[in-house]
Amino acid sequence: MSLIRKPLNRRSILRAGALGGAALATPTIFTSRAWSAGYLNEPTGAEVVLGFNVPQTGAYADEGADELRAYQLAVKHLNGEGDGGLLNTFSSKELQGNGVNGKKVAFVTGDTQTKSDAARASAKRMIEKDGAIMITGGSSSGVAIAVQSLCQEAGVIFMAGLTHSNDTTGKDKRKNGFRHFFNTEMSGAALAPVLKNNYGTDRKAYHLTADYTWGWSQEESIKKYTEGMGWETTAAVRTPLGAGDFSQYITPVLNSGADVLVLNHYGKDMVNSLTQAVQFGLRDKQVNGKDFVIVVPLYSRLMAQGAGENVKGIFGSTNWHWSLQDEGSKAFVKSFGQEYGFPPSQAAHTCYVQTLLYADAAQRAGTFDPCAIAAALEGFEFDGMGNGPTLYRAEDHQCFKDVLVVKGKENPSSQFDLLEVVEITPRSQVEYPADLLGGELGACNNGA
Amino acid sequence: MEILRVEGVNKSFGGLRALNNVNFSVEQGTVHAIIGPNGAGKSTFLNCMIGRLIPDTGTVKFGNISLTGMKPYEINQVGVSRVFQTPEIFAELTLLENVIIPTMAKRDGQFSLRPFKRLDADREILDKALHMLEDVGLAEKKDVISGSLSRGDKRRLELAMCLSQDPKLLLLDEPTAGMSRADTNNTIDLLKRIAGRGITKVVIEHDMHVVFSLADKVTVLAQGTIIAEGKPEEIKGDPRVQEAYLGGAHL
Amino acid sequence: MDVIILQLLNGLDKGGAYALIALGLTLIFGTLGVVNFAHGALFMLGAFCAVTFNKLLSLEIVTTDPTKTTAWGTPLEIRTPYIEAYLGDFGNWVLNYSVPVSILLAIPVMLLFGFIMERGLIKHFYNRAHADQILVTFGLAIVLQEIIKSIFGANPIPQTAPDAVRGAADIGAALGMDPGVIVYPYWRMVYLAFAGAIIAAVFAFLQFTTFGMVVRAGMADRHTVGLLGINIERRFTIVFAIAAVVAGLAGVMYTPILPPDYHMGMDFLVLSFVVVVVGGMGSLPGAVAAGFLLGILQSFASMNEIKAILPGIDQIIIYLVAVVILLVRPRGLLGRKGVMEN
Amino acid sequence: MSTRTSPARDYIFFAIFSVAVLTMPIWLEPIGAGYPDLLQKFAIFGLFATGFNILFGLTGYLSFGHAAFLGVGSYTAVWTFKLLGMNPIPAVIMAIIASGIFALAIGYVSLRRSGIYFSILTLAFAQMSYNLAYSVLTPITNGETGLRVLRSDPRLFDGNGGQEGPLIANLFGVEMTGWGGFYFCAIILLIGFFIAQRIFRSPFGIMLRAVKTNQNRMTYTGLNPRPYTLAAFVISGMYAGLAGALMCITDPLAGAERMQWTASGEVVLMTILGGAGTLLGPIFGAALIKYFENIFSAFNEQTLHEIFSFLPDFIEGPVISVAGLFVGEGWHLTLGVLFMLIVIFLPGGLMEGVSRIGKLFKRSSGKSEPNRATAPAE
Repeated sequence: MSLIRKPLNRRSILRAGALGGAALATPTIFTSRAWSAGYLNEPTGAEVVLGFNVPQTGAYADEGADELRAYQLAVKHLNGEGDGGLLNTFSSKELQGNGVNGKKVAFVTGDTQTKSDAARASAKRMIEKDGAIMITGGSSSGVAIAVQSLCQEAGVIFMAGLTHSNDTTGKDKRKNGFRHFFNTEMSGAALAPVLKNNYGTDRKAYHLTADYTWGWSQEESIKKYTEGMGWETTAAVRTPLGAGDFSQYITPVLNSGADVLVLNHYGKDMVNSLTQAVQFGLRDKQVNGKDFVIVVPLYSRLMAQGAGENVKGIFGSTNWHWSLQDEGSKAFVKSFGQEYGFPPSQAAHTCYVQTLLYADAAQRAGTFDPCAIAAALEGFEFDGMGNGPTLYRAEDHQCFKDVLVVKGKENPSSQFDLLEVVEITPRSQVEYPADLLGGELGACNNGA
Repeated sequence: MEILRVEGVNKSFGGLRALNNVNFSVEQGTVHAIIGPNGAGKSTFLNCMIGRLIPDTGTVKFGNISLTGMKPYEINQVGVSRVFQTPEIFAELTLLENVIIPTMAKRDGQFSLRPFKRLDADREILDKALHMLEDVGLAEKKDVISGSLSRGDKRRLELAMCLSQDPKLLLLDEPTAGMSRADTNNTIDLLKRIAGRGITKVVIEHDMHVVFSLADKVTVLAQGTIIAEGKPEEIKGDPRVQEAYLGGAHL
Repeated sequence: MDVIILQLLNGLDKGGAYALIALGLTLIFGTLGVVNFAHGALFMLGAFCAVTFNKLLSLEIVTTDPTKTTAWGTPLEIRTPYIEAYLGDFGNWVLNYSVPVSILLAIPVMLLFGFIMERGLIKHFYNRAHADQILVTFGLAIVLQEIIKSIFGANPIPQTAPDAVRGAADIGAALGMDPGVIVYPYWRMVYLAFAGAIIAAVFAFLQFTTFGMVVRAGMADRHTVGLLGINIERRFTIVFAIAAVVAGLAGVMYTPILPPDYHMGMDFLVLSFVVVVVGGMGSLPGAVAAGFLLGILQSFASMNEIKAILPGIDQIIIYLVAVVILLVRPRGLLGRKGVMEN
Repeated sequence: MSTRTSPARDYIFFAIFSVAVLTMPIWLEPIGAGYPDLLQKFAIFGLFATGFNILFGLTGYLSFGHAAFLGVGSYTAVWTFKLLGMNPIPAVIMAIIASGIFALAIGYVSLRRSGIYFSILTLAFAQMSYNLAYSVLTPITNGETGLRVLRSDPRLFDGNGGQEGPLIANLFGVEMTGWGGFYFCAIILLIGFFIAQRIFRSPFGIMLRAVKTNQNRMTYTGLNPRPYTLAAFVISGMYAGLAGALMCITDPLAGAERMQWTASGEVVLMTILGGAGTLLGPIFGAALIKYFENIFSAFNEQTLHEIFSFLPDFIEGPVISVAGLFVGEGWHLTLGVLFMLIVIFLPGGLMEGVSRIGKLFKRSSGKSEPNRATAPAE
């Protein structure tokens, strides 16, 4: 009996009740959208609450942990603690390090478990219980799209974390949702010229694709751009998510006549399929008189760590990398590194930037009303955030910026130094018309 | 009148012939004992009668109904109940519930879906079940979980469960096996008491004391064959039977 | 033809992995009558024995170079592995062979862990409902994997096979076919051989030793063996420890194929249960047969030619086969009546 | 049971339960659970576990594939929204029918086996459903992204003028998100609970318990266990489908991961944790797990600081770092430890704890309990 009483100890319960919602002056019982004044969760006290919804359990937990570090850093900087980070290099100078709109920034956290249901439950808690005015985070497209549509229905802003599928700002785009991260379309556009320069135009590609929407999205984009430059697609094989052992999908590649293997996998799938493909000696093969090569269109540092030395020399694209030498990147790496002792990942970067962009938009709008913030973000041009001059396009809420093409480093100097930037593809090359990916933003919802 | 007729039943397990052309019939209202040494095929025989085993050849007829190939619950529904060698009861349920189940099975058939009816409002079933428990002297324990009963009480409970169905034929497989002398006597008394109800019984028994105090007729089985049949007194003196039991101590 | 041979090899390899995990699981079922949902976690622990061993070997002397700094302004650290510093070439050799050598670490660790787990927890659940066993072992599995996660993180940690067996062998050429047609990684062949050896060892142990005889008798009828005055419980403790070692070694050797992470046990758990049940509860040959059968069928179902006719078949083949087998053979391939049927 | 239960007692019990459920927003507020989404989850998963308990708790058949019915219910509900309109009533009805049919098919095949063979059959069917829904069946399920209602959907009854306003279910104008959604779920839970209570008290219920205890005796008592277990399987499948529909009514999105084995495992854990075979246990179990999932995972270093700020600094540091292992990203650890502790010390689940406390209370108040066997707790 004492066992079950323990976690429900009265005193800790009362304190748990006060959890995170020290900011919450109003009782949450019977708060409803109709009840609040101008818009949902309008901050009335001295604080404004942001919801950081990241994977804390499951395969992307480490990525989520890095995102959370970045968020905490961003909150510090917004509240004037630390060295200010990117606030110093950000082209917009509205934020003064004294909070946003005169309110101190507070935050609540939650676990998405990389499951749509859990992510939405967590986001709802933040909105309904903790009074969060903005939700951000996530490490996969399914979750991002699910939470984005939730935020649209509820009436708060969603600042997407790591999500690479075209759909997030394509057919599933929403007026309340914004994405800083790049997408498969941009990956394809950025990667193709580099592949052409390195591997020529006469290549036969074999795709292994994770069998869900993001995988299909990436396969389609890469096919489109590589076929555009003369490559042939031998086969595109769908593999089940979390297959673990990919040998039965890799062996058919051996004698398919293909000389390029494109792995449209992410996370653990990519780590496993790449490791195993290399084990099968694919990279030592000669086909059609050419060296067989592997391409991983979407890279992350954590994946590179997981795949170890197998990534050496393999091309891929990424949103940002800590070895960039522009002022913004240097400032971010410096303040993150000093705080945590290692360089930030691209997931950390995009989450940090998203938080700052949101805060800046709120400051410029002079309110936390989602519709005013959305208007302030739409068409916003900025610089100094590590990706060069960037535009938040009004038509689909997608950021347009330079895309990095990277390659697994041959001689890494540390466990974080695994990728080298081979090319910074300029923004103009990866832009596409807003109606290319379909979808409709719909109307803004402020929850009132 | 014959209530049960078994004709030409053979049953083999692999190379072993467990039953060899057994012909057997039971008169209505009598207590018919089947005895025989270990491994004589008594239990196999019983299992063939109640559908647990299907005989290789031969027929089992209950009245006009052929039991061969029928499912055990169908056999029960036509009026044959069975008491097992080790009591088979619903060990996680109370005594009352144990008796309610067969009572309902008798009234409502092999399946009836009435999820919204309240059992505690079904006076007919409750009264009958309670009455049955009183009959075997277990009424005061009606709310006890039956798994905690003594072996003798379990046997009495199982008997009550079978009797609650008013079976036409009751098969008892060593009803006193493993019981103390006192319990055995109690059981004999009980069986005698219900003997008056016109229920035909087939008893498989080791204990000759039980056989001779209960049975109207005795069939002796040895090595899958019937070697003798007749009234208890006749069987007692039959040299073949004594031979089969190798001078069995119980005689 | 070459495709068939390759997929057969893949299937055997996969089957070896399935069989190894299922072997221990079914051993525990058969002897202790316990549904061990923590068996996947034991597999994972084995894999992390390899990781730990590798990490121990790569413990580094950290010196700072004050003249150089990192991108975030702290002095650059220079790391030299101890083992290299003290043992030179031999150190490098050990580091190179860290995966197979870590078996030496994994055996005592897994034995000890299996022993503690059985004595401390499983023992008390022999006579409890299977549902309770599932709950407690599942809880234990979560605890173990969370501990691993808090130490090693959630990201996979790559382990490399020794240089000598790192590449792929051209089997086709060796058999007189065109070179480059049938290529198979050395390490996978090592794994297959290893799986075969372990399976053979377990069978031999149960077949030819008195200890094994008692255990087999216990599997057949625990009660009677107990009546003979043989202390079957103590033997079962050892059986559990052996099952833990088998799972652990399967994990160790699998690390170069699948970079281990804290969740890998759960990923294998369901699959290994399917294998055990398809093989028949408590049947060791059944588990091995089912492991190979499912592995091979899964490989063939993944062929493009088959997927073209039946899209998605590779995703469900294992479960489909399980359903068919269980409907045709009520107790799996080689199961005995009455085991885990209620 | 039969002599100690009575309609009156059950109605009083049900009335107390109803009041407790409907006032959850008030009395759960102090422990941080008083917000609509979590309370909706309590009701929905309580319902799911209650239905599961009808199968597992009464017949002892351990299904590892009940999440498939949850998924079928969800997809059916969303398709009903898409085709017919945003009223929850048709969605509920269609979901119950669809999951019932699905359960009938799976149950008919799976119930040919018992014990672990049955468990694996149900698991296999559910995993096949999940894998196909995630990939090949994307045209029907919308795969990873999940099935949602779109503006372009026909929505026969309310699609015409519906260009404006968010696409959420509404019952004649009452929106099914927030508190409206909670009360809708709570009322369905009460109906489901009432039905479960009646099943427990019915002849059918006692037959199901007979299946669990001794199928052999049952057969020789003239009862055919198969239709009973199949009926229980279908009923519990319908409960699961209903729970799935409610998930979509409060939040119109149906994702495939709802059908994964972990989701099936979750309802098993909820039921055992709370106490299989008891009426209230599964609901407690469901609430406990959902509470941990949503509240414990939300603790971070900052909130721990607030909680332990009363401690002196040199103690606070270590305490926070230890506590940090169990909350936030470590909430799974707490769950695992909890599973072990409960099953070790309270073999009958939480309800055993409740009844032990009840006995303690009775003893201390001086009334001696007559020594009779424990009745199933309620």
